[in-house]
Amino acid sequence: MVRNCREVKVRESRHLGAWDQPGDFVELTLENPGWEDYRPGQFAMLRPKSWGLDLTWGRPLSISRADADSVTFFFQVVGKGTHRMASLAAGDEVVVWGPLGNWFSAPVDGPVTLLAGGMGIAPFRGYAERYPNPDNLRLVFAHRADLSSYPYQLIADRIAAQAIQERSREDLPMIIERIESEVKAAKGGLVLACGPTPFLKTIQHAAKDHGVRAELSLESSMACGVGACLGCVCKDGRDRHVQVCARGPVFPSDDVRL
Amino acid sequence: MVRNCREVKVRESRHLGAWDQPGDFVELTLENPGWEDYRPGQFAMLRPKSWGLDLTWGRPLSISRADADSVTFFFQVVGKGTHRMASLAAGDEVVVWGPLGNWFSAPVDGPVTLLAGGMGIAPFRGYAERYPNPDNLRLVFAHRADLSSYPYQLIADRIAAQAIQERSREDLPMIIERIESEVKAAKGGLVLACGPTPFLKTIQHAAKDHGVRAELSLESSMACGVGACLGCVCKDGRDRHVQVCARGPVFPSDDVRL
Amino acid sequence: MDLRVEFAGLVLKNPIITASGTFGFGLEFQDFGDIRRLGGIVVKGLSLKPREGNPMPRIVETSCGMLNAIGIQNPGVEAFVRDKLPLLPWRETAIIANLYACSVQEFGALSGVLAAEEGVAALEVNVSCPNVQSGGAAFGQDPAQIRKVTEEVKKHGGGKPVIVKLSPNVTDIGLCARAAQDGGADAVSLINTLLGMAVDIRTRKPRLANVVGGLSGPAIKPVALRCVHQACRAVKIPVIGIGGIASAEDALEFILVGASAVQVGTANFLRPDQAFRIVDELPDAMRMAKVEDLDALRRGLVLP
Amino acid sequence: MDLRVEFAGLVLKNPIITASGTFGFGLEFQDFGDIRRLGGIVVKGLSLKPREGNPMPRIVETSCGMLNAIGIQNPGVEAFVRDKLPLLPWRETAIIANLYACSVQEFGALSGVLAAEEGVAALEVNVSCPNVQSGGAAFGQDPAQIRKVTEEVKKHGGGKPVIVKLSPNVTDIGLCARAAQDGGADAVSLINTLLGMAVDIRTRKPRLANVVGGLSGPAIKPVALRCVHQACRAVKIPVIGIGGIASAEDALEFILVGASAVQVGTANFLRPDQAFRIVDELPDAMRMAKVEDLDALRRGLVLP
Ligand SMILES: Cc1cc2nc3c(=O)[nH]c(=O)nc-3n(C[C@H](O)[C@H](O)[C@H](O)COP(=O)(O)OP(=O)(O)OC[C@H]3O[C@@H](n4cnc5c(N)ncnc54)[C@H](O)[C@@H]3O)c2cc1C
Ligand SMILES: Cc1cc2nc3c(=O)[nH]c(=O)nc-3n(C[C@H](O)[C@H](O)[C@H](O)COP(=O)(O)OP(=O)(O)OC[C@H]3O[C@@H](n4cnc5c(N)ncnc54)[C@H](O)[C@@H]3O)c2cc1C
Ligand SMILES: Cc1cc2nc3c(=O)[nH]c(=O)nc-3n(C[C@H](O)[C@H](O)[C@H](O)COP(=O)(O)O)c2cc1C
Ligand SMILES: Cc1cc2nc3c(=O)[nH]c(=O)nc-3n(C[C@H](O)[C@H](O)[C@H](O)COP(=O)(O)O)c2cc1C
Ligand code: FES
Ligand code: FES
Repeated sequence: MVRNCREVKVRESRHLGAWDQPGDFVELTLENPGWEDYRPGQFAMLRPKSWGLDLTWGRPLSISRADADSVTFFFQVVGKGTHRMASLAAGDEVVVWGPLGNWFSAPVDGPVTLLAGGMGIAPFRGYAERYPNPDNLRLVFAHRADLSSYPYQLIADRIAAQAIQERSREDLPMIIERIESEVKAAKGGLVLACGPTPFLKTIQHAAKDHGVRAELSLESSMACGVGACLGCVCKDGRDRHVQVCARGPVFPSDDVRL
Repeated sequence: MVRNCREVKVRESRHLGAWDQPGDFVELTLENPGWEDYRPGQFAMLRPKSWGLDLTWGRPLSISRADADSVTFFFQVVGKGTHRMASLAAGDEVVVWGPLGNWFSAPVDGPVTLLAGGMGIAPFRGYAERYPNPDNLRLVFAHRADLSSYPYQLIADRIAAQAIQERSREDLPMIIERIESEVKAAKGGLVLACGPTPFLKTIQHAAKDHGVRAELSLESSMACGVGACLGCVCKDGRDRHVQVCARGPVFPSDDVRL
Repeated sequence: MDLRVEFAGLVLKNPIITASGTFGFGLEFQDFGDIRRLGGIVVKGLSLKPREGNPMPRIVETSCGMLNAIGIQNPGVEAFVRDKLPLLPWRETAIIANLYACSVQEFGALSGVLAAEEGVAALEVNVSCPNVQSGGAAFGQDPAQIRKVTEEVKKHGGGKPVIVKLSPNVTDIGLCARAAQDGGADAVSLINTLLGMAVDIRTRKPRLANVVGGLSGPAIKPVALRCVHQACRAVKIPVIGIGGIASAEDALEFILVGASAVQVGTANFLRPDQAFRIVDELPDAMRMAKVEDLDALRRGLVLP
Repeated sequence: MDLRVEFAGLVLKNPIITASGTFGFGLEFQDFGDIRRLGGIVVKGLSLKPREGNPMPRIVETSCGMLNAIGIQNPGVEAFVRDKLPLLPWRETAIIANLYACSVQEFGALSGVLAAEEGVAALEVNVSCPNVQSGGAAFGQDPAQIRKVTEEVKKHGGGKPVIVKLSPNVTDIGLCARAAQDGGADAVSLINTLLGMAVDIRTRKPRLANVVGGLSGPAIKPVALRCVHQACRAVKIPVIGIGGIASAEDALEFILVGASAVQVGTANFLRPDQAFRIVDELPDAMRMAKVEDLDALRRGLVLP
């Protein structure tokens, strides 16, 4: 598999939310640096060339899809880096390195339940696209912002999908319950999950309680993205520090501490 | 006179040289922050809002002209800051503070000889525009890049002007000689000069030798632009450190050490 | 929201003070904001006699910071008292004199000149001059010297609050803070600049005529925050936080680790109204961080 | 252009070495460049026994830099020798082991393990662990301790060049460099990180679980350059420059003040091919600065 660092041009940057607001959502398409054989679940580090030195690190984003021509990311503006990335325009140059990390299992004999929380939906677009038998797949998507902010419809066009919106804090117990029952229902199959840590914790507990095989994609602040700095570690099942960027981001639910 | 710090929008940025090359020349027009009563010779500090913290200081540029609607600068790309400023586009925001410093004398009874070296021509555009009796004025412009890189024609349309190009190092003695003779010829009148330090030194010597009144506009690295940091000082005639930004940038030729 | 802070005999309307050498005598910034809205102004370093300072070049821009080697150019303490102080709004905003001298006696004499000046709210002691008599290390790098200078300024300062400004270029900042406290200081302020250097590979020369200079700006904020944290744990007297503060959030970070107030230095060069903007943005920044009260924040750091 | 440098018994094909802790064991970067093109690789800090390092969070981004408190997580020196070293191109590129221990004896034992390893070109001694036996200040902040540790590593190091890596968190870096020289060091490398801190005003907690951490990156370059300049004037042994080097020009600046070679650390996080790019850009940067020869540059600083 190719793994490299390249300067590539922005093909298209499409704002899915209100421009320049925190909570903004962006679909960013770059020239493909040769990553068409990436595996869904892998990510890349991005660093726009216009950044000076004041932001020291690149920013990790899941590869949402890639073909011979381009690679696409979806991100939400949450801080300095994503804020600046949101002003990228076609033709701007970005330094990218990847594909990084490991990936979600893709067993041919399903069923596979995809559980996504917020921007955690990003990697499942490519997963749904590449998985050989879409009938085996099912997506449950918990989200806050309007559905149009996420690549949901692109996935729902291909596989069975349901979205549940958290409109206020009161909806949370309902969502947790729903997620738990989805995990339980997946018994005998495989659960793949990506989303905020509390979301992953819910799934981890449910998977343990009901003896369901699950894989969780973790987030962490990252400096190098390649396993060298040891800044992004989490604890595996035996309390050893392992790099989220290199040994993950995808971990078996029963071999990681959240 | 108004002096303030404002966030204003770029009206227009026009590249006068080859795009994005060192040696690039840019005409930058901003919304006027209320500086229409500035005096030619004054400058402003500019800091694009897109700059992060890695460039600590604003950049001083001479006010080339200002009216109720806009303020115009001309600059040459020579380093990091001007390089980044060259990518400003209409609508981008810039923090500006000014008008700063003192200004060129404008005696109604001429003659006044304007001697400009390279981008030192910038302040003379406004000077020529505002000076009540253009017949009193005469510009001699020493330059390296193509004339179209500078606001020369705009001035030459209004006052007597001559340009002499330094095409190679061999031209230098000729140019020095010419400048010296211009200073000598200005006896009884006033010489105003703006340009690189060696250029100013030539004028200072000639002015002294021939007893000609001259004013020189100096350059210096600046942090605050308002006389507070004492980082930009030069020595006055009595060897005291004075701020170029606040006590200058224009100094009587016989009261400054270069 | 109540932004007032009281410490070391000072009452400030808010905790934002401008740092010495970065805000001139305050008057330079009058067109860019109402200087009476600042919590305080520390004026440019003052010496007994006028000083021309170091030769040029004196400043260099660095990544997220700058180096300076101004060399305390100033008109002398008497010119300050005569020409500047009367123009400053000292009844409304604390005007703090910053004292620079190169011997203990000189510090005493300097304090004596300012002791009787009603317009001077406090004396900040800059101990960055190398002490030639005792081997050439700066006063501020030797706890025994810090103590001596502090005692001398206390003795001649006419009862004005004495703030000792500490250098970060030491192995143990806590020791230095304690030396100031032992000498009778009413507060310490820190950090002064980190010793740094820049060179030009084309000319093969240092970029500062003085060869070395002081590093300041956002680049040094983590070092400053650590020093303030350590000083707050080392002494009982109030601590003023300085170093890389460029926003209201930055100011709150220093207060969180224990600072009673903060000084804004190099950020004044980002734009000349930056200190005023920080004052303006403080209430919002407090709301965002759910800070109701600065005193509570100051005692609020949760350590593991 | 000849980029080779020779010093302290090392022969490097160019003066660009990657810094400990920022380049893993080198193998992590193989997809981004040919690691044989580097002058050298200093591997992640090694201890006698495996270490899990500090709890999370361990890293924070700061203006033009970062803080880290990794806590020397590593598989232990034996696993390094067994699992990593055989995979490294040590015949072509100097592989330098970075030693971390918390007692003089432990440093000796660690050196003993590496002494016989043909693949290890030199030993770099990281003296940043606090010495619990002698009051809790880090080894690296006490010249007497630096000397002792150096002697011990020299004694057990099997004749390999010993490089002592100095901390900038001291009053007098020259004294520390001299202590290493007196202890028999073949070279010193500096600087290690500056002690810093970051806090979160929302959670009221330090951003590092370890509370304090080490500041690195372009932000600290001016401090590093000053320390290297001072060390070069304090000792006769070669000096390796470290701190904020992010470009070929930066590397040349350190050589201008006297460094024999340099290490690139945090810049490896700007992009994973940055060290290779610096090697590539060195000849052009030298031409631009009219440097024909690194040795001439090294003696070339013009002081006023
Ligand atoms: C493997 C991986 C894949 C990711 N994929 C995507 C994706 O496809 N789309 C997307 O929108 N985001 C994704 N993220 C998260 C994304 O990297 C962060 O949102 C981004 O780095 C924040 O940068 P910032 O400069 O805007 O925020 P900062 O200013 O650095 O921080 C703002 C806030 O975000 C938090 N934060 C910062 N970095 C991270 C991080 N890496 N993980 C979690 N929280 C963080 C901070 O603690 C802080 O509260 C991914 C993260 C990882 C590790
Ligand atoms: C009062 C005043 C008015 C000016 N007006 C104009 C103008 O109208 N048009 C224009 O093109 N330029 C003008 N300049 C010069 C302009 O400010 C510098 O070219 C600019 O600051 C360089 O910034 P930089 O980040 O691109 O260069 P840097 O990366 O900071 O430095 C690049 C090179 O330029 C030199 N340099 C940096 N700052 C200055 C400076 N202030 N003066 C001289 N050399 C410098 C450096 O020594 C270095 O060699 C003026 C300067 C002053 C002081
Ligand atoms: C240009 C300049 C001049 C300074 N002059 C003085 C001075 O005269 N006396 C003093 O105590 N500190 C002086 N300082 C140090 C600052 O007051 C402050 O301690 C330091 O810059 C760190 O804060 P900052 O990062 O906010 O700038 C000066 C700093 C700068 C940048
Ligand atoms: C994440 C990280 C881990 C580090 N680990 C080590 C280490 O194990 N041993 C060591 O001697 N230095 C370590 N350092 C310090 C670097 O080797 C280097 O001295 C320092 O970062 C300054 O250089 P820089 O500014 O180029 O990064 C580490 C630095 C970073 C950023
Ligand atoms: S980000 Fe560096 S090890 Fe994971
Ligand atoms: S630039 Fe600060 S005094 Fe002139």
